[in-house]
Amino acid sequence: MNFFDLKGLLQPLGAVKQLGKKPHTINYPYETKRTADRYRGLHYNDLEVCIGCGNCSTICQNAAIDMINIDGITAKNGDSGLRPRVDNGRCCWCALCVEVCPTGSLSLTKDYIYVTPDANAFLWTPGVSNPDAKNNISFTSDTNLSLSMYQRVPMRELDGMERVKSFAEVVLGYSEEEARAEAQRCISCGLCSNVCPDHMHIPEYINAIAQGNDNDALKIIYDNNPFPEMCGKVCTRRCEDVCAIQVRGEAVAIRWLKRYATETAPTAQKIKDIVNPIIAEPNGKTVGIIGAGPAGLTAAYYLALRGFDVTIYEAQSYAGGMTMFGIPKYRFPLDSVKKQVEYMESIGVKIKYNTKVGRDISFEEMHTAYDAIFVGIGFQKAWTLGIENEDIPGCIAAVDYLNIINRGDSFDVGKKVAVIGGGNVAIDGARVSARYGAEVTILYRRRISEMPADWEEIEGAEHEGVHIAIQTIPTRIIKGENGKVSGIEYLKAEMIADENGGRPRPVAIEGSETILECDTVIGAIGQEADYSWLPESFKAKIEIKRGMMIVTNEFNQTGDPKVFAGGDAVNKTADAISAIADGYMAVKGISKFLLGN
Amino acid sequence: MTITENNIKQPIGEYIQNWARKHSLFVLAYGTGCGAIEIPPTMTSRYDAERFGIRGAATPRQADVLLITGYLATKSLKRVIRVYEQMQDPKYVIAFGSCTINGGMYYDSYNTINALDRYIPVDVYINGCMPRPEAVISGFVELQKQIASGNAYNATKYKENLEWYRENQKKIIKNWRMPDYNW
Amino acid sequence: MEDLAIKILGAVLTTIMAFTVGMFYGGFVRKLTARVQNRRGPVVYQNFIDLLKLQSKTTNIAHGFMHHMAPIWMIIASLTTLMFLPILNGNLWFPNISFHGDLIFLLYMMVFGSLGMALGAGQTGNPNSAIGVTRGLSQMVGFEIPFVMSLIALMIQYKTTSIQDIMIAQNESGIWNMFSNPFAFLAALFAMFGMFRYSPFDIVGAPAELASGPVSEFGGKYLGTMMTANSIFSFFKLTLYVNLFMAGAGNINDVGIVATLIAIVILLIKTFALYMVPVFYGWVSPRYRTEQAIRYFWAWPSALGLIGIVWALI
Amino acid sequence: MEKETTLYIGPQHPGITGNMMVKLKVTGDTISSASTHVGYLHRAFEKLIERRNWLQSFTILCRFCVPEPDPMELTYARAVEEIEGREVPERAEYIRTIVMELARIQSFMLWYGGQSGSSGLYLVGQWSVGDRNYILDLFEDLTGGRVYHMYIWPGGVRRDLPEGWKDKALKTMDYLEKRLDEYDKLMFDSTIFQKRAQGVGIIPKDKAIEWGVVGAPLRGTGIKHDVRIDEPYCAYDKLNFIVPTQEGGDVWARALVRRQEIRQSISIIRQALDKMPAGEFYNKIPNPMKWSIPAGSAWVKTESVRGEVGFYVESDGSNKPRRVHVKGAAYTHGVTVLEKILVGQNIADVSFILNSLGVCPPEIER
Amino acid sequence: MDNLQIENNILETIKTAFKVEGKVVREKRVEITAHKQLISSILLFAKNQHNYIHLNHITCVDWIEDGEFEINYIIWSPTTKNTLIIKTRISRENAQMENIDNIWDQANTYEREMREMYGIEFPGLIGEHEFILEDWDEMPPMRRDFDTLEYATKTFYQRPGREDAKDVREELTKQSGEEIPEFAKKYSREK
Repeated sequence: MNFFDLKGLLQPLGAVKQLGKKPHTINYPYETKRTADRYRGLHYNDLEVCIGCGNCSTICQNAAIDMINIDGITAKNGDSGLRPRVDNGRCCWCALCVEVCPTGSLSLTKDYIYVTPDANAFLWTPGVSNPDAKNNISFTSDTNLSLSMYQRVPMRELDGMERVKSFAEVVLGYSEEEARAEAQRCISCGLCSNVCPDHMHIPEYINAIAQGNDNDALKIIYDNNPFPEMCGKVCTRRCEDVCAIQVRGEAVAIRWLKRYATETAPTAQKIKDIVNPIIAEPNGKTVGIIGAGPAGLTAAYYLALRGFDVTIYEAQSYAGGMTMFGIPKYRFPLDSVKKQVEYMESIGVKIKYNTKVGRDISFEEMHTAYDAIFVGIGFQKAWTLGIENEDIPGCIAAVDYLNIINRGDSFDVGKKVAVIGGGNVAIDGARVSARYGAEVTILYRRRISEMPADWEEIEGAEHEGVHIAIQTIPTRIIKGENGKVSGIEYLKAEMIADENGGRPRPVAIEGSETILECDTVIGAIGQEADYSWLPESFKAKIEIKRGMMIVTNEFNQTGDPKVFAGGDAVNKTADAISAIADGYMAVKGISKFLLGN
Repeated sequence: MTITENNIKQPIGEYIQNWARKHSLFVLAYGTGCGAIEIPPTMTSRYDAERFGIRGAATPRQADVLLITGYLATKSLKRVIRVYEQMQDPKYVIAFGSCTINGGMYYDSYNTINALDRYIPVDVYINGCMPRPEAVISGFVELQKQIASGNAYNATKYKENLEWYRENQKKIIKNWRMPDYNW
Repeated sequence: MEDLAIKILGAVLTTIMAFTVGMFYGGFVRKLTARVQNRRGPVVYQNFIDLLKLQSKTTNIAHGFMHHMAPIWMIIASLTTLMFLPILNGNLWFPNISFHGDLIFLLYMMVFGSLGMALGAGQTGNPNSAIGVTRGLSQMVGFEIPFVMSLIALMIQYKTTSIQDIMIAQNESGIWNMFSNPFAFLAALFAMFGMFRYSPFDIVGAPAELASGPVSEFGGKYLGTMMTANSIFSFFKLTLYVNLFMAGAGNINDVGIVATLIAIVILLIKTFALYMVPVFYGWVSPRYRTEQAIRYFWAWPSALGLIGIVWALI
Repeated sequence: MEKETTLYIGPQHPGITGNMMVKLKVTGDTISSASTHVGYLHRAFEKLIERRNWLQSFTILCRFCVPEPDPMELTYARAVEEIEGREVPERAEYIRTIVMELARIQSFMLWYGGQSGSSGLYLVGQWSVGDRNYILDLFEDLTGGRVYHMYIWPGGVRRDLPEGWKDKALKTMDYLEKRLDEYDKLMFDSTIFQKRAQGVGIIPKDKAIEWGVVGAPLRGTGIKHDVRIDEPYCAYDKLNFIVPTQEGGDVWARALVRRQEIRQSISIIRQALDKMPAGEFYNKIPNPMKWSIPAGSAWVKTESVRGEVGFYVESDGSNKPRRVHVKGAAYTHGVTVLEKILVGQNIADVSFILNSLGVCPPEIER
Repeated sequence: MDNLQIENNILETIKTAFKVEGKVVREKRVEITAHKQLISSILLFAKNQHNYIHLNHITCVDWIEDGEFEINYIIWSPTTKNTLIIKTRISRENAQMENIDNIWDQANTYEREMREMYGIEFPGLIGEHEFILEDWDEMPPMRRDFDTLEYATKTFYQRPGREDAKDVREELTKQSGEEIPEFAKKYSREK
């Protein structure tokens, strides 16, 4: 031992000089140190922005987040009405909940001190427990940092100018890889299922696709929708409007994923193999169905599965109703419905073609012959434009026009076409015409943002060179020298705000008459149902109001308990998925009515 | 003779005793879980808990405050109970973080308890995983408030409800090789 | 009668002063330690709060008779030693039962407290206590040697064992012993490091090694009593050192209040200054192992002590 | 011959690092045999991870070792990236390097406290643990968390450097360097400390590797082994630094190695801040709930303060790990190595040796 | 593939010496699959002949579907800085594995842990049976068929107050009347 190492013994004493130094102690709680700008403290939730998707609750590995009902917040479309509550006896401040929040409503604040003797007081409802914390937010998510995937896997499409050359399908569909990637974006909240008229099990089949089990996906889809291929291609997809991802990004491509699932089964036999439906023993009950549209076929399919003896009466020579010939081929190939009907027939659905109720068989006859009747007649008659010279050659209703084209018959649209209306049918008419090389103008009363057609359709039309003339009110069709259409006269309109707070009305501007030269005028302002088959004696029970059949309960039962109705003739939304939903609900109703379950 | 502060009436002797207890908290040096990592910063120069009269005590006999710094493995629980019972009255328990409240991130672990107050009485819970030094100090301040108001009597509750606590403890500690109580 | 009354009063006053000063010194040290550690530290009267708290704790441990006796033993020992120490030189108020303070007697008395502690700690059955006691006794053996040597040097120098006489002699000559016999002083100073148990000689209670050593099983009132005893005892030790090497409180024989107060102030300054030496060194030193500590005392300080004796002889 | 007594150090003991127990058989002051008892902190992490998906696991992993959570995050992230084949942007690699070195420094500061505190020199502990808060402040600004950062995740890091962070970091480094000199004066220049540390807890050089010694204790025996050099990860192959070694294998040598390493870390941070490229910091993972990783396994090592940390990660192709097995340095240091080198030591040195080996009980039992 | 020369050499040597399967995973990683009876000889061979003197790790993976445990020995050589992973599979029933703590002392710790956590017996292994757990009388907890959540719920108290929690998907189906078929439920959101 070195006793003479004085330096080593005395040098440390230099530390005594620290006596004169000011202590660097933080004088908490009398003074508080600044917390970092991205400190992860207690939660805050913007209750207005939150949609209650529950993704935070799912990601939480500590099961700390519960979704609960909160006073003043009710469920609506795209909002489950639930809000997260954090158990601070579980939370570990990892902020994964913030990272996955699709809306960005959840964030962490700079507050972190919560001290109490009560162990039961650690349930914390962000946003309710700390309403003032909004200004104190620190750890937030923005779209770049969030783990929610806001970018949709782009769908491969034909180029706009390429499309108009043929009726080839515009949308090319996802490859397997793309579908898996797209399916991974889904957070499985189920907000979509809630708004789907048919309540398809969207999270489940998307998850099945994400996990690579396409067969299971198809099976889940067929659970309550026998027309997935059609829905996969042309559905109005209200589901995507409420998708949780859509709040800050692009909605999950639910429709395209469904389409991908159906593409794995290209034939009726394949469908049967995959879906492998369990057909119940015949229960001896018979059901008659009027109309082989989506509603009727859906009802028939599920009734057949439940062991009913089902017969469909169809006035046309083909099944499928409006979906068969009402949709242009570039959106929806013709053989799809045929395949579907083939599949349905293979499980025991009987269809009597060319049999119009009221003409070939009376409704009374049916009423006595069957234990229950489902009416799915749809809208057959197009609304007339109600303007001069509507009946001359060259002026045609869009549904008829599409029907002609899809059957493969020819129709000469000429060089210039005017389409009247703003719905999907109008756009279809326009885009079909564009494929015949015509210069197409759509006349619509309101603004583009108010067009009822899908934005994708509108965009597609614009890409294909269709011109949209907005705020125009047609006044008359001009008869040309050969007795055919030579032009259309319309008035410019201005939007006048509604005094009652409704949406603005277009009001024609006096003297703004304009003439648009055209060879064909396609009217697409809507359709209506034909009730001539319904005998007067039944009209007392089965109420018809403004052209719609009135149903009395959620099972689509009409005033006559034996008669169920669905589809466009019942449903205001008038789209295929609603018709399918009506059919499906009617099946439940009929089962309940006839079997009591 | 009584003295009234913050609407709490106390005999003057008790008031003085509580005042002393409040300002002199000996903390048992027992790092039972993760939270122990924030004890050194709390005790050292930057946060300096000694300002409040909080200082470390090496053995349970000398300690007033037992810090349960987070999760308790069942094996630790046994030692904690032993330590707690060795401490002298009045004694206090401060529980740190989520784990002591409802299991925290180990709620599904087969080896950690979920709710501490089933096994030993807890006076103050501090929120966090883990609580920062500021939060720890807040916890102590809360404890001081309780002591000053004469409300920190959880240790008495433990003695009164010993059977209930024992039952819970023995449910987890299967092999009870401890003296039954060691005041 | 009057003499006795003054004596009793003086004893009480001495006790109070020793206690207060000892506790405050402890508080000052804590505060200063905190400052050197770059923090604020507790209030200076923190030790009083601690004591009050400890005394208001229940104490339900029973390890045996000696366990109960140890704190009492300690406080009696420190009070007794204090009583035999002249606090102020020749002052009427603080002569105590000094019979002029016999060094050899005090030397015995000083061990007394530690012995009680050792017996008490031994009975607790805590291995940490047992090891702590062993260490404490070893260390005592260590530092007693240089300490005794330096005392012998003083006794040789002044040919008396009376502390009072040594004080008076210093005052008369005007040269403090720390200058007249620096070697003896240094030896005693090193011994003092061991006595105060600051680093590097805090091996007895070394927290990281032995929990708190002998006092492991003492809590509450026992610990409070021990704390009191320690405070008094440290005042005693400081005063003893000041008396021996720094001429006590100075040459003030006046019995007036003012003079007494001045003497007390001088005493406080001297003791505090002296106290700072082990405290300073404690801040910056790691701890020795037991055998290192003993070897340390037996080497340098003992050598210095020897030189001190030789110096005194010359 | 003195009687042999049994002495329990821990679990409740001020000298123990964390919550473990060392059972000693003592003759006088000398240890004749030692055995480590762990399990007081067993939380069944590896079991819990089987129930959590790949991303959820990352939040729980950092709790493996409380004093130094970041190497755990990094090792896991690297293992997942290796199995999945995920690329990490270069900027993220630099940020990870900085985080790793900051973690190293803060852990060293804690070690300063432990090593000096266990020898009774509380002053250094008070200083270094106090100053450690400045590094934690940096962490807080960067990651949002003070102790558990949960910052490095598969694919990169969670957030980019905040504004002004670089300057703040550099300033803190300057301050630390100044302070380190002061600690040195107290610790390394102190004769008493040298006397305490030299010749204590010797790990023999020829046995060290076979015993499973890694990290600073191994370098303290004169063997140059550092995962950062042997199998470079993050941005270490682009930065200049030396791996200090010392001969002796005792506490003193280990302390000297750490003393040099902390300065190396400061230099690495400065270099990394200087060289850091701009760009992406995060290669985004897919929706965590549906994120599956192809089947496969990886054994990935990272150099932590205590030595190498190894993760064995096995995936069965699902969205949850099949097995994540963590081997921290303390697993061997704290049990077999400690039991060996404690024999013949003075009981006063138990805590001292424990600290110098960097034994971290939560890492042993997980 | 020059840069993998060392790895390939080692692989070849062991392959020829023991007739086992193996591959070079990547730089500095060689993986070998061997029968359990070969393990100790391979380890000894690697340790003595190729200076793999550092036992990095022993890990166990429970492949309950196959009824097997996979035990991986990970060893490291300070000369080539290479890691050798030796994998073997043993039956889950009466799981038994050779004790290697005579080759490396620290293997003792790993084996004690595996004995406790997986119930694998190592004949001749010295050391207390309780390593981490205390008074454990259930199935070895790391086995995959041990349900830790169930055990925790049964054993430890769950704090009340959270019963009003709702599952979003369930709540939504309640609102809409959607009926999720049984076979689809496995694809529903994990809870």
